[in-house]
Amino acid sequence: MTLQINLPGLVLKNPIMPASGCFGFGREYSDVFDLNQLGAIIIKAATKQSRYGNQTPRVAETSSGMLNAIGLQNPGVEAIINQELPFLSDYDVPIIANVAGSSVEEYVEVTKALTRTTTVKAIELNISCPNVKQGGIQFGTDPELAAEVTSKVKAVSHVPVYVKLSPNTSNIVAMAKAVEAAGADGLSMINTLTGMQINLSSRKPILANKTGGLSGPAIKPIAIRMVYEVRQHVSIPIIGMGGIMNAEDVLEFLLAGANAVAIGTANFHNPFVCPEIIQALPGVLEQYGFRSVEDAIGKGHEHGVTNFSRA
Amino acid sequence: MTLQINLPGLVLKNPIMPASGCFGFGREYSDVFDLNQLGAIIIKAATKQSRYGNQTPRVAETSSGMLNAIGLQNPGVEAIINQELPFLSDYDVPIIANVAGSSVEEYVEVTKALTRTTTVKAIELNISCPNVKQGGIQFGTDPELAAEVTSKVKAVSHVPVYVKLSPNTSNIVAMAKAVEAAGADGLSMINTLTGMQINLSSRKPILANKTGGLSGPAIKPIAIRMVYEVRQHVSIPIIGMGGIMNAEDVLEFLLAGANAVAIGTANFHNPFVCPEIIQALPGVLEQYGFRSVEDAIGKGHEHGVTNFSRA
Amino acid sequence: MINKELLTIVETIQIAKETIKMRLQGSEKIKHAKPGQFVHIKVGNEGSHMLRRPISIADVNQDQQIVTIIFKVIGSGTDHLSKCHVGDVIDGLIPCGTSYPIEQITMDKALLIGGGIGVPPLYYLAKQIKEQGVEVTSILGFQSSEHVFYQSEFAELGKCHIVTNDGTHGFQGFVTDVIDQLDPTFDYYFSCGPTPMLKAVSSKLQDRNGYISIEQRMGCGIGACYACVVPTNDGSNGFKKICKDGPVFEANEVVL
Amino acid sequence: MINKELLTIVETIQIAKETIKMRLQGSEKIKHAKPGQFVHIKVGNEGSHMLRRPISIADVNQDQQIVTIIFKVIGSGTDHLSKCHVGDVIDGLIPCGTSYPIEQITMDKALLIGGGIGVPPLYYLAKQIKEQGVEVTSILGFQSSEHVFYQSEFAELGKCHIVTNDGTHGFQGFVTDVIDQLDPTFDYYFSCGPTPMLKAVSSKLQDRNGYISIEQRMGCGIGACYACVVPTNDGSNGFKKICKDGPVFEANEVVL
Ligand SMILES: Cc1cc2nc3c(=O)[nH]c(=O)nc-3n(C[C@H](O)[C@H](O)[C@H](O)COP(=O)(O)OP(=O)(O)OC[C@H]3O[C@@H](n4cnc5c(N)ncnc54)[C@H](O)[C@@H]3O)c2cc1C
Ligand SMILES: Cc1cc2nc3c(=O)[nH]c(=O)nc-3n(C[C@H](O)[C@H](O)[C@H](O)COP(=O)(O)OP(=O)(O)OC[C@H]3O[C@@H](n4cnc5c(N)ncnc54)[C@H](O)[C@@H]3O)c2cc1C
Ligand SMILES: Cc1cc2nc3c(=O)[nH]c(=O)nc-3n(C[C@H](O)[C@H](O)[C@H](O)COP(=O)(O)O)c2cc1C
Ligand SMILES: Cc1cc2nc3c(=O)[nH]c(=O)nc-3n(C[C@H](O)[C@H](O)[C@H](O)COP(=O)(O)O)c2cc1C
Ligand code: FES
Ligand code: FES
Repeated sequence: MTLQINLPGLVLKNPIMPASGCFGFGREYSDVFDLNQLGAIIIKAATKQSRYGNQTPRVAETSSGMLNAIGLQNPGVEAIINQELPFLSDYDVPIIANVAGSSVEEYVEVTKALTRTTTVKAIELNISCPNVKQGGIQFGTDPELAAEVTSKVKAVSHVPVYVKLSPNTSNIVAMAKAVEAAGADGLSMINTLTGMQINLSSRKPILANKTGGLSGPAIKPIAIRMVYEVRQHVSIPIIGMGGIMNAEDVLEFLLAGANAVAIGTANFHNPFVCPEIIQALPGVLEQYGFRSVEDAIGKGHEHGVTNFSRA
Repeated sequence: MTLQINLPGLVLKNPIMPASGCFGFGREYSDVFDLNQLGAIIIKAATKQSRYGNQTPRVAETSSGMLNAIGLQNPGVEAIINQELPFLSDYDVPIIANVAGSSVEEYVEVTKALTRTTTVKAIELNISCPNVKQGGIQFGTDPELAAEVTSKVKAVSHVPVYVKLSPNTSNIVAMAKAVEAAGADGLSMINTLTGMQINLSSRKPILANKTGGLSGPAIKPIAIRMVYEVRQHVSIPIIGMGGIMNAEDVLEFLLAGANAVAIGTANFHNPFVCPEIIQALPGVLEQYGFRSVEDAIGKGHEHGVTNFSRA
Repeated sequence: MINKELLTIVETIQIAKETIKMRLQGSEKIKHAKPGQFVHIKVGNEGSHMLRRPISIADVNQDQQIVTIIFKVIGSGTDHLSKCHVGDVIDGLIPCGTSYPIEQITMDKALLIGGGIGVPPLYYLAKQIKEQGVEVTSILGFQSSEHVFYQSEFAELGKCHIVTNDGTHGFQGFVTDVIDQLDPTFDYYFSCGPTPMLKAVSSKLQDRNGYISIEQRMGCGIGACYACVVPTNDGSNGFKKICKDGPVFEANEVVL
Repeated sequence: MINKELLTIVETIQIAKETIKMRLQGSEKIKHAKPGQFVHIKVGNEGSHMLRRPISIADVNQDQQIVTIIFKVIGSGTDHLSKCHVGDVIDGLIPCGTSYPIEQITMDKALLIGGGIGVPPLYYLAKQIKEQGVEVTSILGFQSSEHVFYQSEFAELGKCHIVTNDGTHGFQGFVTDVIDQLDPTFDYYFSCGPTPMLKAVSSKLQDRNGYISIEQRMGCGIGACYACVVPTNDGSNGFKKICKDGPVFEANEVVL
């Protein structure tokens, strides 16, 4: 059975890739398993300058999920290009670079720098980080801003651009349509939902940043709904994510209309989860009557159009 | 230790009440425990005419949560007044009536009818049901529509009006401020998040309605964040809800700024959960150094203002 | 009056493919459970399983305060339950729903028609009506021979015909085929099984007196959440709640 | 190289108030675990506990391939772990993090300063350096007498002073008070415990050579998620990851 999937800029051995921010720059996990098994790797967000990120604690555990407020810590785009990409270029795995910023100009500059390299095969435009004061999510909840940053980044990028959408919106379809119209080659969805946990003893939010992004199986029904809805209204491919723990979850995203998937939080629960899912996927596809990954994409849509998002 | 809390229109023995739609009209649970123990009861949504609601299946299980798409099934406001309220009036528990509708006029008429009675002590204005095609959530994601329906309902209501907010929005604070300005006496938050689950064998969404509302512990971090944020920007009281399973969760909502709480999904897991929480609450309050419910409200706010919602 | 009972597993045994029989001991309140009613069982914890699972009462031993359930492993909840051990305690709401109204009806002969996991509730029914002197004939349908269970138990109570979809045991085909072939005489029929089977049975037997027991995904299990409604058949736009007004209904009372 | 090991519980015993000692048997790979490193333990399931729990290695029996952990029940994860039985298998990433660099340093005398659940990693350290011929003095702080554990184990390896906050056992006060009173001689100190204690110890001993081991909430436990960073002390705006570059650091390397 073939797991191969071709997406703009990406030839994927299989549809499984670690999600941005949950796999660093691949180096640590290369001690755990052979990265060549992966369909692709989405590396941690890059900004122009190095960022320390938020104070600790930066993570908390919730029912079937977790909160994080890392705050886009990274060494800056030039350091990533010089210190991290050479290591990754030794692997036969397409690299997708996650781009963040506080202004349209920053998104543009970071993209320019990254797409100078030959290692980066696609950009994931992160307009949905809930954990920084400036930028990030503000671009991700306003269709006009989202379209603007998308078209400006497209104009300078030498590789396809996937726009990563935020679920913190009342109308995900409007966001998806706006970035598609602005030239996005694909979508990546969903990022985290903004949440909080309060420590009863200290009487303070557990995260130093107070709020953080909720991820994990808790949010999977929201992710599935959004992928399903967006699939009915846009034609560019979707990298689906949000709470995937196993190969059955992958199939659920494919049925909803995702063309490939990313695995985030599950890596912390089980660092071998990506190769384990890759191994289990053919059996699960077969069990449910599919001959390939391609064959399953969008097969959950049989009864017309659904749109419950409201402006 | 006193658990008593006074809110507009409501003198509550304790801050615990079953959430709308999760407790019917109280009759079934009256077979399970003595309803007089409850702080209040929020009854199932009323509309003008009787409604059958959506097709079945109407519920699905998710990680730490569930999806429902009941679709506001109810016998219509007159039947509720004649057949359900007399039963409830025998109890010494304030009744909060949840009001739904497809138009501003329907909200107004249902409110008029309900507040003719003396049993209903407050209205919960449901502008956040994700499971009906018309009305409901569309009022809950547009601040202007929300303000309009709030002020028109206030104009005819003889009892205080609590507006129930939807979490399916990028800016919960704007919604809260809009309804406060329009005269709301209190807020009730949060309703469910729109989600979906796809059955791998049938390749169709499990719910006949395709999408449903996600509730339970999975959404608690989102609810806590929204209550916390809104608490910093409005001064009317908040009935908090979303994933409460035990007395510790109640305290977390109180710290976030809720003045009372509602329990939804947990009733299905354990029909005795409300009385069990009421019994456990004094011990939990004491353990964390509080002398009363009042004493704990808002105590999670110690370090300035947080607002991560963006328009 | 529904009780939340702590039920101790006193026996758990696989009796057919993916099919577990479990005997649960509780307080003396469980003695009052009647044929057709169900237990609403909590499995795992709130993180793994938010909703309870409805499972029919297949038998009650009143002296020992033991109820028997028989369930098929079809998903994560029943899988979890199948892995519990003797001595484990499970939390169940019991008894839930309505029972077959055997005290209100008089009959000489009864036909029981069960399919798969619809067979278990018919067993306790068969035992009780047999005690009342009713002659019991049962037609039990399964996927294939490895899924068959309780043949001898039913045979002890009357004639018992097995039918499998693939013909690996007993008749081949569907329960309705067997009704056609045998044309059994009866005053009332009682049927439980998958909805397509109930549809076929009730339309074939539409001018006969009968009771059916139906399934639906449930929330509360006690009539409060309106998850499990079914439209009534009287043109009134009305409905019934399966968990509270059912799961047993008169054959033509509801729209399947 | 971090391994995901299936560890079988061969002993679990409460050794002080809310404090459990557990011995875990694994493959021969676990023999290489060093003092200061930790196991990143999966508890419950993804619904109940999404994140693993870091617990220090308190001892290693190389022949039997057994690691000892000692943990305090402070929340739902450690509570769950405390309820596991002998024979249960738990999934742990091992070995994680850095160890005390005892092979790189030469010393005659070492001072070990532990507080509460910071005591366990010091035990394996004490055993190993004692074997190297180092003279070990330990000062171990606990809340009160009922929390004290491993006094005799440490006493076998050298002088051991206990201090409790409430004076119910040994000295009364904090570990730093005991350092003041006894003024022990040492070449290197090694400290592990709550951050306020580490701050007090490292500022009191700021011109001495020493190593500290610190805690932070973790995600991955292997250096990929940046949950557990701590700023470095060299004015470079740099940082270290506690799970990968630590948990052991030179005393003045990071900002507490
Ligand atoms: C009144 C009644 C009596 C029943 N009696 C029996 C019995 O005696 N033996 C037996 O094997 N089964 C019986 N069932 C079916 C049984 O409830 C389901 O097989 C079981 O809930 C499946 O749970 P799961 O976690 O294994 O499956 P999953 O598919 O993982 O369950 C997911 C969710 O769907 C619900 N669900 C899935 N299938 C069904 C179904 N067929 N009916 C109702 N809810 C479902 C589950 O309860 C759960 O909420 C009965 C159902 C009803 C309504
Ligand atoms: C490197 C390292 C070594 C440790 N060694 C030991 C040891 O040997 N013995 C021992 O008893 N404890 C040790 N701890 C602390 C231990 O990890 C926590 O007590 C434990 O994670 C608490 O989990 P819980 O579910 O009981 O608490 P909860 O408060 O329910 O946990 C919620 C979340 O917070 C995290 N968390 C809570 N407290 C801490 C803490 N102090 N440090 C890190 N994460 C925390 C949990 O891991 C979990 O993700 C160590 C911590 C670190 C970082
Ligand atoms: C610790 C952590 C860090 C993350 N960092 C980023 C990031 O830098 N950029 C980004 O676009 N998404 C980031 N995310 C979001 C994930 O890529 C993913 O969209 C989200 O977690 C949902 O998937 P999951 O449920 O599988 O984790 C982060 C998530 C986590 C848990
Ligand atoms: C089965 C079900 C039915 C519901 N019906 C209503 C309703 O009629 N009106 C309403 O305002 N909210 C309704 N809700 C939402 C709940 O009142 C509550 O806001 C939400 O479930 C979050 O709380 P929980 O996590 O404790 O369930 C319903 C929820 C469920 C699960
Ligand atoms: S399951 Fe709630 S009404 Fe039937
Ligand atoms: S816990 Fe992930 S980097 Fe340390």
